[in-house]
Amino acid sequence: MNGRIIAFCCEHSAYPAADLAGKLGLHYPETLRIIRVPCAGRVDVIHMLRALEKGASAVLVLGCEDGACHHITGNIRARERVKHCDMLLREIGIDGRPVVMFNLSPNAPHKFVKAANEITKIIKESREAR
Amino acid sequence: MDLENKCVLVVGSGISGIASALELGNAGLHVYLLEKEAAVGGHAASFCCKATDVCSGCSACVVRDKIKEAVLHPQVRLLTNSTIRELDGKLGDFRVEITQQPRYIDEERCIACGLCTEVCPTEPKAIYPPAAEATPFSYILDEGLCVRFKGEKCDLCQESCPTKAIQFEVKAKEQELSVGAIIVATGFDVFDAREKGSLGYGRYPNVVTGLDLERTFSREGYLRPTVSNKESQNIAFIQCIGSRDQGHGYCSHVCCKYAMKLAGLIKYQSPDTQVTIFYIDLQTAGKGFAQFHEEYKESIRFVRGVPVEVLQDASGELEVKFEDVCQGKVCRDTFDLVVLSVGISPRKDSWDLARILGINLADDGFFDIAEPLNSDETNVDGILLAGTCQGPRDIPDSIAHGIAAASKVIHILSEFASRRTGS
Amino acid sequence: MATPFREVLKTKGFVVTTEVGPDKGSNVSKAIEHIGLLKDKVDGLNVTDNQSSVMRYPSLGTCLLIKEHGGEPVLQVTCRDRNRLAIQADLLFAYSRGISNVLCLTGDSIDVGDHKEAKQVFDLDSVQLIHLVHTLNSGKDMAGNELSGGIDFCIGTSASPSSDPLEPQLIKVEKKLKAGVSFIQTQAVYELDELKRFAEFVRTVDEEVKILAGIVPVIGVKMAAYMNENVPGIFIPQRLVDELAEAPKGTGVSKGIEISARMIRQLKEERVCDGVHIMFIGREERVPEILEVAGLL
Amino acid sequence: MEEIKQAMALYKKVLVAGCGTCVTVCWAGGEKEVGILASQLRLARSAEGSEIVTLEAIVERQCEKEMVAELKDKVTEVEAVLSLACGSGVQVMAELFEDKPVFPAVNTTFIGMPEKEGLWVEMCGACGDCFLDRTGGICPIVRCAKGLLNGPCGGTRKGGKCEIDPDKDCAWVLVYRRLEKQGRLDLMRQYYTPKNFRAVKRPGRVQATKA
Amino acid sequence: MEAKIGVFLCNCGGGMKNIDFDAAGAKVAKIRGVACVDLISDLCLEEGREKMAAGIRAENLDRVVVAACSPEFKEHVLGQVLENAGLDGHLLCMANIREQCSWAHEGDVTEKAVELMNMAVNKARLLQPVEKQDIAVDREVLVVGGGFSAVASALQFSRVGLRSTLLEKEVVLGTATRELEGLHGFDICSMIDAVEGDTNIEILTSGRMTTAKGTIGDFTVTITKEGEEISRKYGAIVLATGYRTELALGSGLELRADEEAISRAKIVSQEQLFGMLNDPFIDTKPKTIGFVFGFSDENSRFPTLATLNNALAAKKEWDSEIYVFCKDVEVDSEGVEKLYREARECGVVFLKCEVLPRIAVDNGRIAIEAEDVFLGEDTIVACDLLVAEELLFPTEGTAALSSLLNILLDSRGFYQDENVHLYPVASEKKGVFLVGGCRGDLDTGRVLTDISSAVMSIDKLLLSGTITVEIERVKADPQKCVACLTCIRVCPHGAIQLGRVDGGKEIAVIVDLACDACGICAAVCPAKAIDFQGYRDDQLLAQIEAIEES
Repeated sequence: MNGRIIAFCCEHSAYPAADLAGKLGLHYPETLRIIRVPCAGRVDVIHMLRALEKGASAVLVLGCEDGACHHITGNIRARERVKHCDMLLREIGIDGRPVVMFNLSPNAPHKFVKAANEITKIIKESREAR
Repeated sequence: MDLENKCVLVVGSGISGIASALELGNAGLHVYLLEKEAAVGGHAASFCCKATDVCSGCSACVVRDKIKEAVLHPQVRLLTNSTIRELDGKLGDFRVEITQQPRYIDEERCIACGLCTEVCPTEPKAIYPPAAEATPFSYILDEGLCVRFKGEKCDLCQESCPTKAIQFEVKAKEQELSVGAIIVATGFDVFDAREKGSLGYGRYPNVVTGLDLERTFSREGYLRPTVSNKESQNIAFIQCIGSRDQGHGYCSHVCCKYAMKLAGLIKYQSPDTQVTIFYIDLQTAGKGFAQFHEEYKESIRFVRGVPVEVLQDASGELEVKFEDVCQGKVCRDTFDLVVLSVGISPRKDSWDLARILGINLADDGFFDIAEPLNSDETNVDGILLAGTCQGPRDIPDSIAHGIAAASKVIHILSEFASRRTGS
Repeated sequence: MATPFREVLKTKGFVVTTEVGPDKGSNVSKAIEHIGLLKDKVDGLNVTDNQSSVMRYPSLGTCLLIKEHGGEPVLQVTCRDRNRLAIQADLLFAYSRGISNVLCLTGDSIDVGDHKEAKQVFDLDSVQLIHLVHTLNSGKDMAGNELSGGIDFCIGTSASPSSDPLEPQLIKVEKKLKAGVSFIQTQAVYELDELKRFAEFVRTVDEEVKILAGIVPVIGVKMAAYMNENVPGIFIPQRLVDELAEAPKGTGVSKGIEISARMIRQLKEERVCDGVHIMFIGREERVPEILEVAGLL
Repeated sequence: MEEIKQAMALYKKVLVAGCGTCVTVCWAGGEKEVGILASQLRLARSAEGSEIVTLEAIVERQCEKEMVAELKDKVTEVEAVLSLACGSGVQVMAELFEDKPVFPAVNTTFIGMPEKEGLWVEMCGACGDCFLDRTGGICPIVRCAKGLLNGPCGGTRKGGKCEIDPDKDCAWVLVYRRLEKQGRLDLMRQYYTPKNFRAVKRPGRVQATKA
Repeated sequence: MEAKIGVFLCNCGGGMKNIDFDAAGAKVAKIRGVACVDLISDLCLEEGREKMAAGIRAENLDRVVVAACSPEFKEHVLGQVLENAGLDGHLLCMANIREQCSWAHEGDVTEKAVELMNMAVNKARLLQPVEKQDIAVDREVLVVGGGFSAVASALQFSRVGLRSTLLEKEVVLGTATRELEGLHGFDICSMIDAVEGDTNIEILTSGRMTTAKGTIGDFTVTITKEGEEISRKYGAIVLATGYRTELALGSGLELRADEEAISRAKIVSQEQLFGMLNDPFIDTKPKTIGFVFGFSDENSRFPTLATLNNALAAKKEWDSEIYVFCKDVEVDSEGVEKLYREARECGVVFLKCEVLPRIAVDNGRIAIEAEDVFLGEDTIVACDLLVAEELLFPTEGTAALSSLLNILLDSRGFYQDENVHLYPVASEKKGVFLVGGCRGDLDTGRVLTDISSAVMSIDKLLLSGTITVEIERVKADPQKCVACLTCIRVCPHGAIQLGRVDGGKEIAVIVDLACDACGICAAVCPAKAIDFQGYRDDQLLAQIEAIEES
């Protein structure tokens, strides 16, 4: 594991939010690696699994607020897939490498930072637990 | 008919101005987007996202999208720091004189590297970055602070600038545009709550306006503790500040919605905070909003009554004196934060623009329309209105109004063109 | 020696049957105790067949016990656990040991029981089962082979008068009646009118058949709620629930008994049906109380 | 998954083979699922500190010998095959590559039809003694929890739902409603003798008589 | 052949102090496929871009990576640079080392920067060009509805030179003009005359849409008119079916049978009252009139408008005593506050109540009993005429039409999903627009802006007759597609159809015009048959690979 956190960011919301966070100089863990996607709905289970295979310690899927998805259902589908992926991981007894979905809007940099910090916290806690 | 080479001037780059500009640009016209300030977007650009765990439909994010689209649009030419000095001509060929105030930093060249701020000798810095959401994201030089404007010799920033974006020499730039039509979208002034002295805005630090709250949320992402530096436990919103009173014979359309949404956001972030909303008539109509209201009916306290006075006690607690119409008597209640839901007022400078363009002002101070039900045509052919400069509107309505104005422009220009070819 | 159930049905004005729940395990003392307690107070003792798909001491076995202790057993047979061979064999055995009443049921689904992964059979359904018994009575097996020694079962079946929608149920009942049964035990009923409507329907198809109304005492609001929620084909009206709610703590059971007794009395007085079948699962020992209060002793 | 993990425990290199037709359509064994399963396997292994190499392949129809044959090279490379095809696909695969252990990764449940996106319902039990003509085209053998032929059991829930699952409709209530619409309720009143459950002798085998 | 990738770094004029660009450059140069690494300190300026273009030509690169600020604003400009240098703009991949690296973290972040660039290079390697093309579109517009918004839309379309068809289910136009609620004197008749005289407008009355296929620019609609089937092609569809109201008599009204008769005569709708007001031969003018609105339905802009206008008119025409019972007055529409004041000034009494008034018949008159929050006591008003509360509903057929076009309804069954990105008049399906009362509770002013907005949106889409789109950016591979229909069912924009490529087997065909490039289909496809240039699976996975390599 290389401690990376892969964050799939919807280009309508999370990605600009991340930019805004940068502009405001809000800091978040350096381990975050952002992959820009046209909609959270583009992210498939296989992408999340591969990220973990490649050593990521967590995967974030960040989409638009519930009810404000540019593609109406993209963020809802993303959430379902994240749930499914989580189930697959539990099946094979992998825990402490969370796959989590957050919703935020492009003008919510703080929510972005919150998401980044929260997932780092989860990782840390589960590591200590073990 | 062919409008390809037609130019249109849009005055004001608030959300409705931008909406107009985009539509016209997409229809192939050339658009000058005139902005008084250094950054485009107007009031709406600084609003915060009010989503709880679902979107509350405040549309603040839509503004961002539109701004981006507009500044990237090949057909749309931005003119910031600019105002109209003079106008003549008529529908089809207006000639507009524009004054562009020097900003000393060329926004085309400024790459926001921040080197200038580092070297600036003055304290506070005379050259600094704009608001995070500002577009163009170009640094600002404050004549008031800069020693150079005090006669001293200093060109540290100019030296440090890698792109030679800083030019002190520049003077106010005059230029003449010739356009076929003009859309006025100058927007509104936020009502100055100081005018209601008895409510203590400006005197008591814990009395804020809805706009202040918006900004707090977009800057900090959460509710700032009150000055007495504790979490606000008990918050009051007071509606219709600068709406539906002697001076303002209209409803501002937005206050009930933003107040309730902000209240909802507060409740969502810290559920045990008490929120009270004082109102005259709750404006709950509008797509998706009725359900929102339904949701918070229970958790938010709604009081039908108009507060007359706010007093601060020694501990910084705020005592609100209000007439509870339901009980038909005057009651008192204390809060640690009072939010005044300030309304939309006509711009103070509407007069000047009205004079320059020769358009009328309505008695409420907004730009007047030629005939009822035709909310975008003025008394002058070829000059149209978009957004809140004509009357209060929320973001979606402003956008719609902007698009509508653009659509009118297309009409009149094509009719004009065909008349010409006809004769 | 008890009178054969068939006779009872013919002669007695108001028939009363109840149930003996087979034990889970080989210790049958409890069942025997219940038998002793009930055999002379009622006209027939049903024994459930792995009720609600929970494996128990066999219906057949318990019926033998009843017979030995001088009661009149009613053998419940479901289609869930046996295919047509097994069922026929069992019936032959039962009859050879003097068990001459059989109640033909579909049987609950495996999914509700304690062996959820078992293969459910349903080689036959209840209507076909009734036909099967008639075939045996006629001295042949299903494949048409002659059977040595005569067989003559008294056949009954069940029905749910408060199903929703009711029509499909009635059609099924009609089929059962046409197939030929001497008595019908209904699912628990709480609404008199429901039962009346049901009875009328049955009469239009067959005047002879005896209708025994199912009585299940409700002994608490919780139980009521549970049954309304989970037991299909049962509906307990709100007024009864309220009545139970008002009952002081700890008197739930006697309240339930009182309500049931009241129901039974009405049924008898208004001649709605020809008898009752009391199911007091787990509280068999208190069945006599009901009979007493209902004035049937 | 636990089963699969166990089954694969002995091997270092396996082929995960999907099928490009039915199981793809019902989201069980298409390229997407193959990828996910393979990835899941690799993850599971690395979690245990060991490793596994996975090849991935899709066969147009894994029930066709000729098509499966195309996998020869890949199969010879690996120690075992994990097939996401339906039961028949798995068996063809196993028959074709007798020397290699083939494991089923999908439990073929039923022959169904898509009700809406992502939801399939069982429609046919392939019993070989079709009953649909008598029930207005609703198969009680699979769509009734008990496969009853003469009407609903006593367990029907409020609103005509099934005893075992309030989300499922009682097949017989459906039959009733349809026949009622068609005015053919007499069909439902008829008595149907016990079903011939041996109409198709298992294992099934059907020889086309047409040229 | 292996791609030739050029990496252009921008240090933002030296602004990004926490990245060691030389070290970074050196590291990146080692990555497979990187042909050259250039440090340009002013990429966002013309000069810088020229240098970049020159670099591309010099090394004749075929893929480009730019490590600089966020692509949000610069990507398209730099794409242009590629175009100028003779490369397709899609062959560019940016690494956001400013907003999401340098500015986001304190201390040295060179390593992260390198990793971000590595991710970009990995992706760039797999990029492919996407061509643009002009696609011809049908310029006819179908307007469904025959009420105010429909008629007005048709007229405006005609004015901008677009032909349109008015499809009305009733026998004549203008039978339902509820959106004019209370707008006395607005002349629908003359509008209808105008429509009938307009050669650009075809009128199909007593017709219904029975099927609708196709996508924006190319809809095929069959209309059933008096038994016969008409099939037409349209470029866009506008739904302007308005709304309908029902008297909420149930609320607060318990009448005995004998009272029914009386009440029937004395309890009217806004529309009926409007009729009475315009009836010169009305026998008895009601002395007192009671209005009730805004209790059972929070969306009451139309009712508010109607009430105010009717109340004023009644005051002027009949000089009746008028009592209005309501909870809140919806004044958030243009000019309504003024109306409200005017009404009060000329003596209309407004009683605000929290709960619905009780209504009974009391010797021939209607008695309205309510607790007025101001007086705080029960008030009983006996009146000769009660204008009862009305509830807004979508016109019947709304649900049917929405499933026909498969577009979403909102939680109250009106057109248009509650999604801010669709406002004002868009639906989630390109080329289908929703105008006026059919999309919820508006007021006449808003209806008018709706109409203009829709006209504008369609105008810019269809006027030129062609639309330029990227071709096959999202495409299903005919070899892999098994026509499982999954994508067709999930596409939020209805952009995927079942079709045949040159007469081959049936497969999913993604219509470039209608596609909004979200990639949901690519994610759900069980056969992994759908490729989304720029966000293909291998492209996304390649980015992930990078974290392993470092």
